[in-house]
Amino acid sequence: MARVVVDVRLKSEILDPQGRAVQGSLVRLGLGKVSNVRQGKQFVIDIDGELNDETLKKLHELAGNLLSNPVIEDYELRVENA
Amino acid sequence: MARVVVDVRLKSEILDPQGRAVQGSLVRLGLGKVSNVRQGKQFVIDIDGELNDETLKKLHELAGNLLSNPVIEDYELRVENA
Amino acid sequence: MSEISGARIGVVTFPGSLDDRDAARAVQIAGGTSVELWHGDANLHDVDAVILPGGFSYGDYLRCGAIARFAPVMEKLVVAANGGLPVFGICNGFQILCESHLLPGALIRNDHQHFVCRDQKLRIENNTSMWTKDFSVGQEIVVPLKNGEGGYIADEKTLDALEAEGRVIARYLDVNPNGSRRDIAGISNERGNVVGLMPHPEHAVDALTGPTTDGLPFFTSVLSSLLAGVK
Amino acid sequence: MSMDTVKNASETPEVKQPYLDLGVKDDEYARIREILGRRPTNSELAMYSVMWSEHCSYKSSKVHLKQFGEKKPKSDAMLVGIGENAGVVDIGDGWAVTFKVESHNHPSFVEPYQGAATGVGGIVRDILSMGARPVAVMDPLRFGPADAKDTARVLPGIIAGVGGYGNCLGLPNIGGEVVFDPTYLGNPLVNALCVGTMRHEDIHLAKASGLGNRVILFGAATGGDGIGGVSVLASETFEDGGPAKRPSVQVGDPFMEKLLIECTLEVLHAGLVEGIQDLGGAGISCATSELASNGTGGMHVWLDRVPLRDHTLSPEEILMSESQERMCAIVPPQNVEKFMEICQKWDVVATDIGEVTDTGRLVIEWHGEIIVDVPPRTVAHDGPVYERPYHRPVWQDALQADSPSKLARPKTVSELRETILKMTAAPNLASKRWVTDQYDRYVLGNTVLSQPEDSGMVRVDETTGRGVAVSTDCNGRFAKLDPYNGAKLALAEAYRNVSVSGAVPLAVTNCLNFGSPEDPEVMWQFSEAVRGLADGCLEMNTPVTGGNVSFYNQTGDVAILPTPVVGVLGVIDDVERRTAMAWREDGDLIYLLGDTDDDLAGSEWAHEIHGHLGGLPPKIDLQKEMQLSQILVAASRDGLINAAHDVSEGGVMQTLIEMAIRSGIGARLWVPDNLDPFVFAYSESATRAVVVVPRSEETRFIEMCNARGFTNTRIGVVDSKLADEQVLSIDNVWHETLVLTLSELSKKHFETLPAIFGPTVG
Ligand SMILES: Nc1ncnc2c1ncn2[C@@H]1O[C@H](COP(=O)(O)OP(=O)(O)O)[C@@H](O)[C@H]1O
Ligand SMILES: [Mg+2]
Repeated sequence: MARVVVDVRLKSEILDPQGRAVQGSLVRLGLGKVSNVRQGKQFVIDIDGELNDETLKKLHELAGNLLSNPVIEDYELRVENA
Repeated sequence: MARVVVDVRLKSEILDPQGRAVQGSLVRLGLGKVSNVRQGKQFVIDIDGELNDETLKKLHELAGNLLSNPVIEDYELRVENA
Repeated sequence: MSEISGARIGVVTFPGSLDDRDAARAVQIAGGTSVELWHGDANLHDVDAVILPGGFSYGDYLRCGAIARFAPVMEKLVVAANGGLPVFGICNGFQILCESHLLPGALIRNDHQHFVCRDQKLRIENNTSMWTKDFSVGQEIVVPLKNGEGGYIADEKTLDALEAEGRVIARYLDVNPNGSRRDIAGISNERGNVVGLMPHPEHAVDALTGPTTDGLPFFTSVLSSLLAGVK
Repeated sequence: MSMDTVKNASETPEVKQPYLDLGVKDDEYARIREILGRRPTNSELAMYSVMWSEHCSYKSSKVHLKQFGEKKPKSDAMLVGIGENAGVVDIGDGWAVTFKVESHNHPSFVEPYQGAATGVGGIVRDILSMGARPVAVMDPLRFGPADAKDTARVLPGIIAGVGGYGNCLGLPNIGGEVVFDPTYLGNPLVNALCVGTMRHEDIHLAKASGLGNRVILFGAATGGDGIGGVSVLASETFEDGGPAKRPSVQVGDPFMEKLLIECTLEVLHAGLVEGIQDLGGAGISCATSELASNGTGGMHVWLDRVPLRDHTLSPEEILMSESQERMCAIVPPQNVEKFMEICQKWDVVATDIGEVTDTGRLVIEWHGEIIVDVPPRTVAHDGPVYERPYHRPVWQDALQADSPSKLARPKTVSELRETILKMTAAPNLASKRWVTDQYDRYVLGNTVLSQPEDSGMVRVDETTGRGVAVSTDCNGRFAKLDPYNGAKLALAEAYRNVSVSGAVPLAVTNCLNFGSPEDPEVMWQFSEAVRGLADGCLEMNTPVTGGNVSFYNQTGDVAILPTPVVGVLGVIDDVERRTAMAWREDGDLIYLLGDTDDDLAGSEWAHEIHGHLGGLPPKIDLQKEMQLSQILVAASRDGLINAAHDVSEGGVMQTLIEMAIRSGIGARLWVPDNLDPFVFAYSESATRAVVVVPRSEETRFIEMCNARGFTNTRIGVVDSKLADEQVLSIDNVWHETLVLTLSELSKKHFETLPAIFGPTVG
C-alpha cells in the first residue's frame, strides 16, 4: 500500500477569507506576532498495491484539476510509503 | 520569520463524508485502486521574528483547541523555518 | 429573576449571525421579551434565558462555531449555563454549544456535501428539557431545516449515553437530511437546561412566513419552565 | 514605465502607450489626448480604458437604451430613475423599494463558484449603496443542455456559489430561473437580482458634495483581483493571449459583506454620510470618478493610503482592482470620528483617502506625485458612443416561415399520455428543487412566497403587512423568433407572475444578455428587444428603473438566444391576501382565463419533443394582459379565488400538473369542446392563467370576468376522492378519459435534475 498526500493551497495572490479569519482569532487569543495565515486542504489518499508511474501520472492529473481548481489553487503531491 | 504548518485531520474512527465523496470521484475518473481518502485542513502560519518556546507552546495550545476540535480531530504541527 | 409574564430572553448577535431577528420575533410571539446581547459585551444583562441563533458566525470559517466560542459573551454564558441558565442553540448556535463543550459531540459537513433548505419532519423525543416541556413525547412536527454542516456525530459511548439518559430531544423522520448519527436533530445536557437543535423552529411560528407553527412550543416551553422554577 | 506622473506625461508626449492591449481603440486614445491636452499617464490610461469599456460605458447600447427614458411612462412611483446605482420606487406608507438585476456571465464560466458568488455580492452592494437594506435575492440562470459535460462542470458550482454567498449574507433567495438551451453551452448566464427596502428619507445617492468633505474607503483591503477584468473580460471575446494578467478571478468574502451591510446601514442611519458608492467593476476608478462628477465637481485622492492586501500592486493596478466587499463614503469632517467608531464596532477597516474639492478635477496623488489629473465627467460619463450597424438577419424570414405545424402531434389518449410524462420530466419543466433546496428561503422571517411559486414575495412592513412581489422572466426562443415581441412577451410574463400572486405591478428592471454587438444581426436583435421592452413598459405603465447589458455571450459565430431578462416588481398592501398556487378544497372550481390558440412555435413541446425552433411566437396584447392582471388582483383582494398559477412554458398541462403536485390533491378536468386536446394541453398562448374559485364565489367571479369581456372557461374541479390514490383525470380527450396519478407525475417531475446532477436530500 502507498500513501499519497496532496496539499492544496490557494495561490498567494488570491484572497483567503478563511485564513484571514483564523489570523484574527490567533491574534485575539494571544498569539502576537502572526504576519500571515493561509488555510488549505489536505487529501490523504491510500492506494492499494504498489504505486506505478502510470498511477502517479493519473494522480497528478487529478490533483491538478479535481482536487484543486487550477484557476485559483496550486497543489503539492508527495508519496509517503506506509 | 518562521513558518509553522498545522495539519488537522479527522480522527480515524470518525466518518469523513468529504473524503468519501472525493474517493468516489477519484475512482469514477479512472483511479482504480484507492482504498481510502481522508480530507483534512492545513494552516500555514507565518510568525514574525524568531520562534521561541513560549510562542511554540501557545501555538500547540491553539492548534489543539482552536484550529482543531479535539472531539473529532487530531492535529500535527511542524516548524518550517523560511 | 424578573417577572415571568415578561421573562427576558437574550438573543446573542455574533458577527455573521443571521437568524437573530427571527429568534427575537419568536420569543415575542411566545409571550416573552427579547433582549439583544452582543458578542463583544461580556455581560448577560440579567436575562432569564439565552438563545444562540442561526447564521454563519464569523463566516463559519475554520469550523462552524469555532471562532464564536471565544467571544467575550461566551465566557459568561458557559458559567451561567453550567449554573442552570436555560440556553438554546439553533443551528449555528448548536454548533457553538458543541464547540464550547456545553453539549457533547460535533456537527460536520452534510453527508451529501450540499447546503440543504427544506421543510423537515421531526419527532420530539423528550419533553423534560426546559425547551421542550410544552411538547408531548412522540409528537411529530415540521419545521424548516437549513444547513451545510448539520451532521451530528459523537462516539458510540456518548451516543449510547445520550439515548439512555433521554437526552436526544428530537429526531429526523422520513429522511435524514445530513447524515446525523441515529437521526439525531437535537440534544440536551444532563440537566436539561442547555439544548441544541439543528432545524429552525424560529422559522415556524407564523403560518404566513413558515410552513407551520410547530416551532412555537420551543419558545413557550422555556417560559413555562421558568414559571415552574419560580413556583 | 512605473510611476508615470502628470509632469512626466507632459514632458514626454512621444512615449508609446499600450492602449490597444487595454482595449482602447485608436480614436478613443486620440480623444483622451484631446481631453487632457497631453498624453495620459499610465494611471489615467488605465482609468479611461476600464471606464470606457463596453461593460462600464455602455458604448454600444447607449443609443438604444435611451428609449427607456424617452418612452418613460408617467409614474408617480419613481423616486430615483435610471442612471443611479439602482432605481427606487415608492410603494406607499413612506416605504421605498429598490431592485436591480446584473449579469456575471463570463466570470461564472471561468470559475463557477466564485463567479456566481461575487455576482450576488456585487448586486447586493448596488442596492446597499442606495441606502436600502437588502431583503431578498433572485437568480435567473441559463445553461447549456442539462446533460452536457460542461453543464456538469458549471451548474453545480454556480448554484453553490449563489447559495454560498446569499446564505452566508442572510438574504432569502425568493426566486429565479433555470433554463437549458444548447446556445448557452460555453456561455452560461448568471444574472443576479437584489431587492432592498428603506424609508423615503433614507435614500442616498452616489455623489461627492460639500467642499472639504472626506472620502472614506471602507471594507476589504485591495488586492490584485480581476485587474483589467472589466475591460478585458467584458469587451473582448474569450481568447487568451495578450499581456500577462493578475488573477482575473475575484474571490468573495460573504462574511465581510455581511459586516459591510450592517456597518453601512448604521453609518447611513446615523446621518453621517453625504454620498455613498459601492466599488464594483472598475473599482476605485469608477467610484472616485462617478462620485466626483455627480457632486461638487472635484476630488483629491491620496492613493497610497489605500490599504493593500498585496503590496506589490502598482498605482494603475490599485485603480483598476476589482477586489470585492468595498464601499466608498463621502463624510463631513465633523462626522469622521463617529463614522470610524461604527466601522470599528463592525470590525470593518476604514481609511480616509481623500477630500472633495471644487476644482472640477479628479486629482490622484501617489507618494507625493500627481499621477492623475482629469475632469471626472470625461471618465465617468463622456465615454465613447457607438452607432453600431445593425440589420435584420438574413435567416430571420426563413426562421419565421418554418412553422411547427408540420411536426407530428399526439393523436390518441395513449400518445398524449406518453407526451405528458415526457414533458413533465423535461429539464426545462422539471422541478428545480435540486437547485432551490440549496438556497435559504426563510432567513429574515419575511418570505411569504418563494420557489416554486409564480413570484417571490416578501413582507416589508411587519405592522401593516405591506409587501412586494418580484418575478423575472424571459423566453429566449420567443425572442429569437421575434425579438421585438419576444421582449414584450418577457415583460408580459413577469407582469403576469406578479399579478397572479395578488400584487400590483409597479416597475421594471432588466438584464439584456446578447451575443457580440459587432455582429450587425445580433445588434438588430438587441435594438428590437430594447424597442419592444420600451414600448411595452410605456403601454403597461411600468417604468424601467435600471438594468444591465451583457454582450459578447457567444462562442465563435454562434450567439446565445437573445435573452432580455425582465424583472417586474409589484406591491401588495397586505401579504396576508397573497394568492399561492396550490388548491386545497374539494369542490373548488378550476377556471382557465384567456384564449387558447394553436401556439406551438417556440414552445417547450416543439423544443423538447422535436428539437424544433421556428415560426412566429404567440401574439401579445398588453391591454389584455393588464386586464388579466386587474382580474387577478381584484380576485385576491375580494377573496374570490383560493389559488392561481400562470400559464407559460409547457402550457396549461404543465400549469395544472404543477398545481396538483404542489397541492398533493387530484382533480377532475375536461377539455373544452372547442379545443383540440393536444392544443389545450401544450399551446403557449400568452395572457392566460389558471385560477381556483370556491363554489360560493363562482357567480361573482364570472361576473367580474365578463364585465371586462375576459374569456373564462371552467375546465375542472378539485377532487381528492376520484380514485384510491390522487389522480388528475381528464375527460373529453378525443372522447376518452386520460388518467394520470400524482405519484407518477411527481416521480417524473422531481427525478430529472437529481438523476443528472447527483442525489441530495429527499
Ligand atoms: N438594460 C438597461 N436598462 C435600463 N437601465 C440600464 C440598463 N443597463 C444599464 N442601465 C443603467 O445604467 C446605469 C449604469 O449601469 P451599471 O454600470 O450597471 O451600474 P453600476 O455602475 O451601478 O454597476 C444604471 O443606472 C443602470 O440601471
Ligand atoms: Mg453600482
